[in-house]
Amino acid sequence: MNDHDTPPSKAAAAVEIDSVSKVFNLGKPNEVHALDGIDLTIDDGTFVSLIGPSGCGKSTLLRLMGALTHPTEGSVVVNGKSADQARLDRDYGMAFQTSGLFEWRTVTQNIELPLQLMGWDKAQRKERALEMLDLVKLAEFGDHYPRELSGGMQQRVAIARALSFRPQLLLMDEPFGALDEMTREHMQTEVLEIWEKTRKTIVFVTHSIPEAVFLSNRVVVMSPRPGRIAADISVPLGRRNFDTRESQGFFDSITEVREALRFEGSTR
Amino acid sequence: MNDHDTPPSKAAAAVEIDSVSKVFNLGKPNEVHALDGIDLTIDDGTFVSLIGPSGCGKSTLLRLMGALTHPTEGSVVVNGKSADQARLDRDYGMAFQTSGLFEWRTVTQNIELPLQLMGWDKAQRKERALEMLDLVKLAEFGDHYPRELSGGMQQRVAIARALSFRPQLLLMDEPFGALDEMTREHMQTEVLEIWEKTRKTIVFVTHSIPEAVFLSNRVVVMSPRPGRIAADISVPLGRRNFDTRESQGFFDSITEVREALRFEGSTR
Amino acid sequence: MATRDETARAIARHERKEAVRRGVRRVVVFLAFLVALALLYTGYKAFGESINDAQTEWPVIGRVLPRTNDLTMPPIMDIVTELGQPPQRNSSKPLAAFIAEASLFTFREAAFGFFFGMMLGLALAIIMLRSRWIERGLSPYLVASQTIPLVAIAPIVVIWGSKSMGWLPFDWQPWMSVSIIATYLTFFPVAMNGIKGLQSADPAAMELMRSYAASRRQTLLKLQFPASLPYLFAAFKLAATVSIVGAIVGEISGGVPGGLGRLILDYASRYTTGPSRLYASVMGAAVLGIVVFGMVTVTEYFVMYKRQEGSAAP
Amino acid sequence: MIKRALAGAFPALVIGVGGLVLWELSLLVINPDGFLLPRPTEIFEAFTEHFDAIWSATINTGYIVVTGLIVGVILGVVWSLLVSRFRIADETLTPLAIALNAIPIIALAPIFNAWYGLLSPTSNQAIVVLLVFFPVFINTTKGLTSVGATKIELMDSYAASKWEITRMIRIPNAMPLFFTALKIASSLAVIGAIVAEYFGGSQDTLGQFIVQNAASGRYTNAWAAVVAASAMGITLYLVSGGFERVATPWRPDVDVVG
Amino acid sequence: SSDDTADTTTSTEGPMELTPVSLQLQWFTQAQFAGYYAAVAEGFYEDLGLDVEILEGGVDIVPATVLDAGGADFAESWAVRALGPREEGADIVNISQIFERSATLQVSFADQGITGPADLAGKNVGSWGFGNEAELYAGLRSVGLDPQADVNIVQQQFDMLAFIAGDIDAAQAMTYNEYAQVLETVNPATGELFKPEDLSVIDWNEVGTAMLQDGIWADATRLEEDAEYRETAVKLVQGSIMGWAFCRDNFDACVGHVLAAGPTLGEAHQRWMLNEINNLIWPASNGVGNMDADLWNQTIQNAIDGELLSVDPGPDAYRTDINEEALANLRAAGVDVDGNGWTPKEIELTEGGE
Ligand SMILES: Nc1ncnc2c1ncn2[C@@H]1O[C@H](COP(=O)(O)OP(=O)(O)OP(=O)(O)O)[C@@H](O)[C@H]1O
Ligand SMILES: Nc1ncnc2c1ncn2[C@@H]1O[C@H](COP(=O)(O)OP(=O)(O)OP(=O)(O)O)[C@@H](O)[C@H]1O
Ligand SMILES: [Mg+2]
Ligand SMILES: [Mg+2]
Repeated sequence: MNDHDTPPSKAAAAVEIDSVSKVFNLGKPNEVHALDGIDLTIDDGTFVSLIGPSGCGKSTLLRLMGALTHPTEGSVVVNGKSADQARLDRDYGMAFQTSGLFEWRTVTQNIELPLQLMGWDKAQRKERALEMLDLVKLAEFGDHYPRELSGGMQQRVAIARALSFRPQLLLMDEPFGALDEMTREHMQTEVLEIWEKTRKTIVFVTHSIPEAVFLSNRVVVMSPRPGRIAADISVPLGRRNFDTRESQGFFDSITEVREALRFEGSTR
Repeated sequence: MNDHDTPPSKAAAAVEIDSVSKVFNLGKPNEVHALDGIDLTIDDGTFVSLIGPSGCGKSTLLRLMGALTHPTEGSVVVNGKSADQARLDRDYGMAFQTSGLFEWRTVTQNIELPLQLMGWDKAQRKERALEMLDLVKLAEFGDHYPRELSGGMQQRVAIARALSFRPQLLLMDEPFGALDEMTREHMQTEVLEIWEKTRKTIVFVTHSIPEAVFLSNRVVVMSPRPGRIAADISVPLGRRNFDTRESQGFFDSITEVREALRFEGSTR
Repeated sequence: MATRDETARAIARHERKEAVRRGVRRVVVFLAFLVALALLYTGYKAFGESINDAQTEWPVIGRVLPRTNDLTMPPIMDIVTELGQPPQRNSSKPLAAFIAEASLFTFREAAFGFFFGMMLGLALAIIMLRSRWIERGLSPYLVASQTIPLVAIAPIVVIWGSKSMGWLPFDWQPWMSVSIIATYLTFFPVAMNGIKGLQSADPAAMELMRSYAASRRQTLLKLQFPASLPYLFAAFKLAATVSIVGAIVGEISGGVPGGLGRLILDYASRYTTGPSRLYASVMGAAVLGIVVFGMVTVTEYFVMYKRQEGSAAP
Repeated sequence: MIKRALAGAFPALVIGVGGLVLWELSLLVINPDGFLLPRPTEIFEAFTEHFDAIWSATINTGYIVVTGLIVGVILGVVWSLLVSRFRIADETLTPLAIALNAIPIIALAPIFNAWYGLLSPTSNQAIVVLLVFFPVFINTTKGLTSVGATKIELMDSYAASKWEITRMIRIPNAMPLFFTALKIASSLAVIGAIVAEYFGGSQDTLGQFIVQNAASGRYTNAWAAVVAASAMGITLYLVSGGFERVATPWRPDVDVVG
Repeated sequence: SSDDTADTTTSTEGPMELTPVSLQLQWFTQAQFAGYYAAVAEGFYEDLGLDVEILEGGVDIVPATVLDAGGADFAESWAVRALGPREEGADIVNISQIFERSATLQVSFADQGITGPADLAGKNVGSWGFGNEAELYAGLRSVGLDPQADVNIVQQQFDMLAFIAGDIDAAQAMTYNEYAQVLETVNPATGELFKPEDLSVIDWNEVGTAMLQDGIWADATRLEEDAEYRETAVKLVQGSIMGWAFCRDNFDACVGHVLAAGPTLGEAHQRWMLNEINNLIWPASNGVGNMDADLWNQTIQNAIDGELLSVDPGPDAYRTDINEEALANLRAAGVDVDGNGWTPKEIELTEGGE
């Protein structure tokens, strides 16, 4: 096993989720038990994927970590403090399925958005934006508007934006869901490269088994409503490269995740 | 090799494409060579997938078969007559990525749409619609509006609609592109079931290698602009079942298609 | 990359040329159509007398056909020549100049009305954005407010304007009251589209702002407001012409001299002695309406062209 | 269902009643002898006192409003059917519609009176028709033309005729936008009729009732008629919303207001 | 804003301090108000220490309302158009009844044979409303006709087209305005201007149902409590009467002042109008501006019958002391306030009244 699979030695917990349940519309006729008794600890610097059938609560779990919604029961601790505090401390960045770029801002201005909100001055913002553009290999496109970029390029900008203020924790909800398979594989490689460079903790929601397996140290498989953790599979593939996708280990992990999912999916 | 891979014995050609090229905006600065010198013969009763990077002309090729657009050069013959004639004879059904259901019609009314256009009377339409609803396992949902159905159910309605008038040829353009992976696999199984029951010719556009491999007798790999046929891979997997996706043959075919694609993709 | 940029630029140039060509074609066709309408008007006048009889004979169509003589439908040439002639014998200023001055006057009233209506509409939209409760509570009354006929409020506004605006650092002019009347019509579409537009911000983008712990103000300024611009411009187009209507009605019922409303009322009140003057001033109002509509459209183009939908570069 | 509708109307009721009380009280306190803006209770008294006159004026004005609304809506729909079908119609009728809309329609009132005569209702109806026509035209055209390309291709693949495409796709697709326009148009129609009445014709109309009373300083009476006019506008608005619910059953909760 | 202007005038005008006064008219600038424009232009007000600002009227402007709301210090208004608001609570009083006669006519084409109110039965009869209808209604009732049932009352527009086009059989017209407009219009049948012979008129002064028209109104309570305001009122009336006397004696110069104030209708029309207005004032049987109690009562009775008023406003609605004081001052200065020597002029109308 090589570097890819080893979390940094300090192994502090980036996220600690303790018997969390989430009920929407509590007490109303349209009550939904989205999550039920979730326990999950994510170590600092790991790349964790959440996978599960549609509606099983992946996004809800991610949003709980980001303090965009609050648990009905249980607690969410991020970097040793409450999720809300972490949000106010700007401890994490987010990226979604649709790139969510602001079409009225250029690429650079989009990347500068969080910095601007945090009150950075112009020169600092400029500098950081250039650095980020380099990271995602879009240096020439700083002055373009999002509509002039392809879907994959837009996603890279969104990732650059999420990373621009160096958050501790990156939350990504199906960021490549809208891309075609070829572009998607390409983006996966890029994200891994970025992850290897920055070693941020990444929580990544996806529907694609190969994607989850290719990217993460750990795949958390969820069962449908009420969402529970059905399996927690570690992926010992080592440093990824072109051949990983055709390796036996890759296919084995895929089969393992598929089995876990099929078992859960059968309740539908 | 079993039934799945054997086209019906008559082996008449459902589609014959002969040195077809397609240029959009001919002579203008925004001229696009979408397809170049395509030769392709599809036997009656086969399930053929088209795969290739985004923009390589898959949809264009499909639309040429459906006479929704016309070749700049070359000829398209469907069921032994011109594509246009085939369209007027209502020889084929179509299904697209977005289900394209009419939100103002109930499920039954949506399925009845082509029958209505062909002037069937009410009782006949009703009967056929019920039959189709059974086929796609949505018998209870006849009176619902599309918005009340999940994405997968909507796609099944769209397929039922495409099949309702028993066309000879089914053209499907990324019909499952908008579904999540789990639902998608489920739908793939359903389509195969339908195909096995009806034995129509199906031309299926997709971005997903496992999907193409799982579904078809034959995977046609296309290269990017100008679109050409880069490889024509037959898939000898036999009758599909749950285990197919975890079989070695499946992974081998995937690798074969991936190699063909990577070689082509490298020109990007 | 360079060649791709070049072809992209060539395509953009071509598209711009195409757009201009289409625009020119549209203008030419429309002008031709206007000429056709003028011919129709004149032709109708020629058959007029016989059609007038039909008014009584044909039950429905007869009622829709205008009666015609030179008093009810002055010849187009009369209207054109009248434009060049002074409407008053003791001055040499041609009617066209009168109409132009009055249009400017009305434009000023409408412009202020538009501005304040825009502000008020946006303010209301932002208040309604605060809570769904307020939105539900307020919007029926916004709708109801527009069913109150202007003629009922115009005199009140004019009187109050002159009475209760003494505290302002400048002298309250009657035309300012007219601007307020224009405001009354203008704020409505802005408020209604404004709230829709502000709510149209992508929920994912809203969450993004929240994840940055952005303040409400920051979210409003950086996300919701820019997201609402397409809706707002649609409202502004409506508001622009409606502000002219408000100004004209305000002038007429508030007795404010100097603008198109007064001109129309004057020429209407002595219609029999010169119908073409009324026609000319109504056309002035039409031209003014089209001009302000055009101004908003051009502004929209410059603000929005960067984010026109276009397919992503492949 | 009814409970939900009531819950939906609750904020409006609170704000409405609160506003009325505030209006009444503030006028009682600040401006006790003022009569420009009467108190709600005074308006209510005037309304009951002149109920017969206001009622018959409402009927007469209502006739103009409703007939004008119907004709304007038909005109708008036919116009947009033409524009969405024929390019030459698009190139001529669309700018004409925009130009017509940019004209302050009330400026045409004296001209229409000249055309149709003071005694004919046509001149007032024409004003209403022109006001109503534009939003209906714009929205319906948008609805008729903004049909997804897939839907059209699907119909092409069935070798459907142009008319079938219009009937089965374009028209249903335009319904929601059409009804939004209808709601806007219904309040415009009331305003249009009243302003048109202002320029002469029958005396037994809301417009004249308001003007005549306002002109002789009886603002309370004028406001009583304003209330009737608003009620008519709101009624038409709600009726349009009701039609919308019936005509577009596939849409979830269509908000009647807004 | 009157406070502001008061301050500024104090600081800039120096020793000769003028009292700012505003007078709200009931219609747009025209010779109907010639006396006031002349008084401003000739400096009559200024000589009395007043700085008079004349506020133009409008379609929906009710001078009495403006006065009551504090938008003007004085108002120029028809009796009924002021008494309506007064009944609603406006605190105002008539201080000078400048016009003694009514100018309202009912005009019809001679061939219709409408010569008296009785002939209106069954006809389309035009009316503007705004209080103008009371004379007509009273006239109809005087011959036993019910205005609601026996004639068809039509809301008249601001112009005479509906009359000329035949929509209206008998149209309301002011002697000084609309009647002239008809005579300024080309008769499509003859190609020449309409002639007085083509028309027949009903004059309410003759029928005996005329009502009081233009007079000057003031704030009632302020008159009682504010001695300065009362003094200003006397001066305003005094200056205005001087203006009207000037217009009677210097016809052309007065027309010039009106034209300078920017009316929208032309010179010939203003000449006609001033001549007709002079007819309404002069000769003044009782000294100009003094209220004729009989005419007042006739006005009130017509208004009540026509449901324009619900009760008799009583004797507090007008006061004569201010006008009498003004007249006394003027007589002492040798101004002719009776106009017994007035004779109407022959005014020729032109097409369009230019
Ligand atoms: N704001 C909300 N109010 C009510 N129910 C909600 C809300 N958000 C989510 N839910 C419900 O909670 C459940 C979990 O939703 P969630 O979006 O987390 O699923 P998911 O796993 O992300 O699904 P997908 O793969 O489709 O994105 C679903 O049944 C959903 O309907
Ligand atoms: N109507 C058209 N006008 C101009 N260019 C077109 C048109 N339709 C397609 N093209 C161009 O032709 C090429 C092939 O398009 P096509 O849609 O067939 O690709 P595709 O393989 O289906 O792509 P995707 O996987 O993204 O659906 C693209 O470059 C596209 O931009
Ligand atoms: Mg989700
Ligand atoms: Mg495609």
